[in-house]
Amino acid sequence: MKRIYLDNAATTPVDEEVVREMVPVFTENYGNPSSIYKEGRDAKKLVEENRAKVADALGAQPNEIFFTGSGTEADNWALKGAARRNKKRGSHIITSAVEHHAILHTAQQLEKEGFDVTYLPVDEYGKVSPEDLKKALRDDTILVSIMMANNEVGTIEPIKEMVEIVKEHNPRTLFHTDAVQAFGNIPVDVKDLGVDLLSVSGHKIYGPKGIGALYIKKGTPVENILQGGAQEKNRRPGTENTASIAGFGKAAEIAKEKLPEHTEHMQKLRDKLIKGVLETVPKSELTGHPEDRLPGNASFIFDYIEGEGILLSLDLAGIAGSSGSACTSGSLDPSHVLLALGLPAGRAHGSLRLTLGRDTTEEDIDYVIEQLGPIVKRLRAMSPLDEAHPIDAAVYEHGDHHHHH
Amino acid sequence: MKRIYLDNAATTPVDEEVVREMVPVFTENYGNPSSIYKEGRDAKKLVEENRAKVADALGAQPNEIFFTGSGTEADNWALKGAARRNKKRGSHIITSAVEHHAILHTAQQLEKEGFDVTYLPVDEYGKVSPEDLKKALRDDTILVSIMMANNEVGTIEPIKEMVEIVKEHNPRTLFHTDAVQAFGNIPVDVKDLGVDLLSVSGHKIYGPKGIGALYIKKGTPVENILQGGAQEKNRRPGTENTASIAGFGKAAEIAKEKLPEHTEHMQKLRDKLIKGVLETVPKSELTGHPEDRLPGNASFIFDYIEGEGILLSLDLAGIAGSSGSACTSGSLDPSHVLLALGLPAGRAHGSLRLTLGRDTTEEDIDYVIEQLGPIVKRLRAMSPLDEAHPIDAAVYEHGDHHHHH
Amino acid sequence: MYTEKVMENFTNPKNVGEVENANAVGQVGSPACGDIMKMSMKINDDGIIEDVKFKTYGCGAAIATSSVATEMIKGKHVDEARKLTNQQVIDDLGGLPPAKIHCSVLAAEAIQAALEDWEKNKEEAKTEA
Amino acid sequence: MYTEKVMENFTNPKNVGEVENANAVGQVGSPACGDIMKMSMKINDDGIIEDVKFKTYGCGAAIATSSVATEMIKGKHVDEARKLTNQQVIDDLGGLPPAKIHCSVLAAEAIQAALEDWEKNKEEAKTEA
Ligand SMILES: Cc1ncc(COP(=O)(O)O)c(C=O)c1O
Ligand SMILES: Cc1ncc(COP(=O)(O)O)c(C=O)c1O
Repeated sequence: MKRIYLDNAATTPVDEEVVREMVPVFTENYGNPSSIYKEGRDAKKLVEENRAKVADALGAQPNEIFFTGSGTEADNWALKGAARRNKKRGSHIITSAVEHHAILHTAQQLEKEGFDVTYLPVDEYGKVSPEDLKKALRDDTILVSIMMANNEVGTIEPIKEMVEIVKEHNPRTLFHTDAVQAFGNIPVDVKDLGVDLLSVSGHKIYGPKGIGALYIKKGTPVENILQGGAQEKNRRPGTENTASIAGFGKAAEIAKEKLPEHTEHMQKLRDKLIKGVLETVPKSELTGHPEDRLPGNASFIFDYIEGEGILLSLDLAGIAGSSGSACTSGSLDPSHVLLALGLPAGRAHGSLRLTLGRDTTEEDIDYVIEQLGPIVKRLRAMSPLDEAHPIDAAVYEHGDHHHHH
Repeated sequence: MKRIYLDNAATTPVDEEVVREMVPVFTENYGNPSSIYKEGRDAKKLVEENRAKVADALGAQPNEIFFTGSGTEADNWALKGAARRNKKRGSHIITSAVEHHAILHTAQQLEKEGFDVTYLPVDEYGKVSPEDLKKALRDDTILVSIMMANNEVGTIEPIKEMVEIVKEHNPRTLFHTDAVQAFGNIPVDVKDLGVDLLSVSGHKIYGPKGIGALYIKKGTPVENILQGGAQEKNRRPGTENTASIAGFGKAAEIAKEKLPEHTEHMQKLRDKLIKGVLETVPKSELTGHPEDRLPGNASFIFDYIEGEGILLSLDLAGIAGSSGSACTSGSLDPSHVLLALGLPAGRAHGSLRLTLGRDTTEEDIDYVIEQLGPIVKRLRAMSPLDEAHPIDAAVYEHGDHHHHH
Repeated sequence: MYTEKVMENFTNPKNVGEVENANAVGQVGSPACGDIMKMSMKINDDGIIEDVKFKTYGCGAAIATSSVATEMIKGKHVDEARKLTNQQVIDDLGGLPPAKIHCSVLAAEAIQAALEDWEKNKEEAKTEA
Repeated sequence: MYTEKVMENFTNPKNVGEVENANAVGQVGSPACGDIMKMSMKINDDGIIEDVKFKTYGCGAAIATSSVATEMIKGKHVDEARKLTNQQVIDDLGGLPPAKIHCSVLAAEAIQAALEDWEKNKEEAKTEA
């Protein structure tokens, strides 16, 4: 059966061109970039050329880009590195309620270390309010971390405006943004945004998994989180992952080059998908911001049914989608993002996220729209909930055996 | 010009078979293992199959193997995770003076956090004495970390004996060993060794860079060092690096299968190389243990000359070797390992490490022996040092402008 | 993730719906937790479960466990149905992922809730009589 | 890492050795730091450096800087040699990696040490005379 992959926010297939850059690195340009002989110098050159490509795609200087082992590591580094390094100046950190777990759980770890974290709420569309941020700023605020675009509902946050507010309050308060979902889908320019720190990840832009990067604006005080060799100018130890760096560089180059075309293509199909779903599926609702959203993100709530059933049914029909974020779909807890949007837990369970990619076609979208209606209908027919028995009236009984921890 | 790569301790070329396992993962089996649809399940299966291969090569259970982004991360995790998690029980850590920087610098970080670290000395061959370890153990010793084999001089440490000493003293004191250099070169069996924690890295065993693993014996109390998603059973967040995991698994499988053949091949050539060099180069000396050394490691000290000049000259002759460890060769400081062996800084600068690999041939060794004599001779002719003007008599003048930091 | 039997019971679940003139109805779970199961039964005077149907809001495993659990008690005596454990449901499905074990618990509980309802209805009928 | 000019001067260094009957000898650096440079010169009565040779223990850059530094002062007047800066040596080599800048400093210092030795020798000769 033909498969239709609509979970590009979870991960993307690696571009053939990217693979072509990587393969010779494994067997030919295999040297350790720290070595001074030919194989080492060639590897070093490869790393620096690709650092320049990533920098270029982000509007940064090459010496402001540090490779990491994942987007998660970049997020951990930004938060822990900035917080721990600046704790003499204060212990207050601001982030939002809709961040990825790589930020939220790191912030919680920092709370255990004695930092004081404010989690800004969002509106029903998932937007952080710059006004709220302004009010939350304190004299001892050392770091603000707000994601550029949300991974579940695709909402784009007003980073530039928020950076201005923060810098006006105190130019030394650092601003980090998790741009893992934004990069490759909307323009990301560190200078234009004015951020001090910015995280990206390879596998969301048709590059390899297990490689990320942290942009650290020149002069930004950030502590290391890993100790070891002198790689990455003494800031991130471990033998450089040359093949993945080559792949990430190429992917970033393509992402930059193809951005306008890519955005337009996805946006058109996304709008068609959203329209089609809302029209054909009764009691369905779009989640996230109607306009300020990632060009590939179409996310919904379907009343009376639960997300996993939808996913399994779609999968049987050859369609890959997700419910909540990929990372949390294994757990029973409803998505923290949907809860932050104000959805009750019961409704939040009925979520579906379809994220389009470069290769998504119009036929794919037609097929998905055609399939989704009957799937929802079948599941609703099995559900004890309906208009007459809405979720809030459902009996809460014998339910205490499976509490959340 | 034909190149002879003799720096397999720095990194190895990726095995063609390993590359063949990885390539389809990039474009076909590209799913996120946390996703429940077909692409995700296929990716999950791949990860678990390869976890089993790594486990099998180490004599571990699959659920005791956790993938990391490098050997360095595994070392950081083992030390920080064990120390921070067990600090209620004590704050004393024991390691050795010849560990890799991924251990030593992490231990220094832990000292900053309030832990008390003992750095055991080594003998002239680089061996840690089990007697010294016994004497260093205290009631509040929570962790011992001694490497299985040294990356610079190849000395193999008596881990099994040391584990017994530690466990006899206190079964709850954790034992970690950095087996990054040992794995693939000598038998590594976690059950036989009796260790609680063990680090390995992909790119030292003809696998990809940017992937490592930490063996955590079932039930061992270790804190996470990265926060984020629920991957790796909630212990190491970040989208799983499926392609590299597939490569690492294959490399581990081959490493296990070929170990006896590989060891015999390298050992024969290594012995020939050592004999040839010591015979043809006057004032040369073997570093590391004469017998208990890695089968591929041939490391030397040449009096009156400095290592980089040797490396550059070898490179011009088509030979890749290293001086001190690859990580520190960019710095001016003499190798901490050679200093720990008791060599004066001046002599330690004249070091050369040649590490053989699977593909090293007898002709390669003949050629290296042939080239090395004239290279050393030429450099010595340029040196102000000689038997009549040995290093210790050299004038220390105007030298204060380049202190070490 | 799921066994073939789970997927089969998710795709073609048995006994979906509501029994008409049911004399035993039980509902357990909460939408906040992600699962609600409602079982309705027609139990005859000999205590035989003549018909049983379910409606489930929940994941694939919730639907599959509902399906097999109803199959396992259909036509059985209530005394036997009372003994149904969640482990039997799991075994019948050829296993469940650890995170989904609670679905089998819920299915067993929904049955017990329906049987309690039947007992209660009987008591009431007696009192009224 | 190194420019072609550095490699050329490492592979075929000029002025290696010791000047016979040198009247100016300077040695700087320490083996612990990884570099020792020894310069010997023959300076004539007009203050012209007629010959200069070096012996260097150190990395490729140390050897290359020794080579070009000696070339740069050979045949020059001591007053000009005194003005030689490490930057001129770097420029002549087309640049050096940051970690190797100290080699150029060392080369400039070795020359100054030799010139000081020459001054001292002159003083001593005067006193003796
Ligand atoms: C003994 C030892 N430990 C740790 C490491 C670090 O491994 P990686 O480069 O994968 O971070 C190395 C190699 O660099 C090593 O030789
Ligand atoms: C917004 C966001 N931040 C961080 C991450 C983590 O990236 P990685 O999987 O490379 O660790 C992801 C994706 O998983 C993400 O969507």
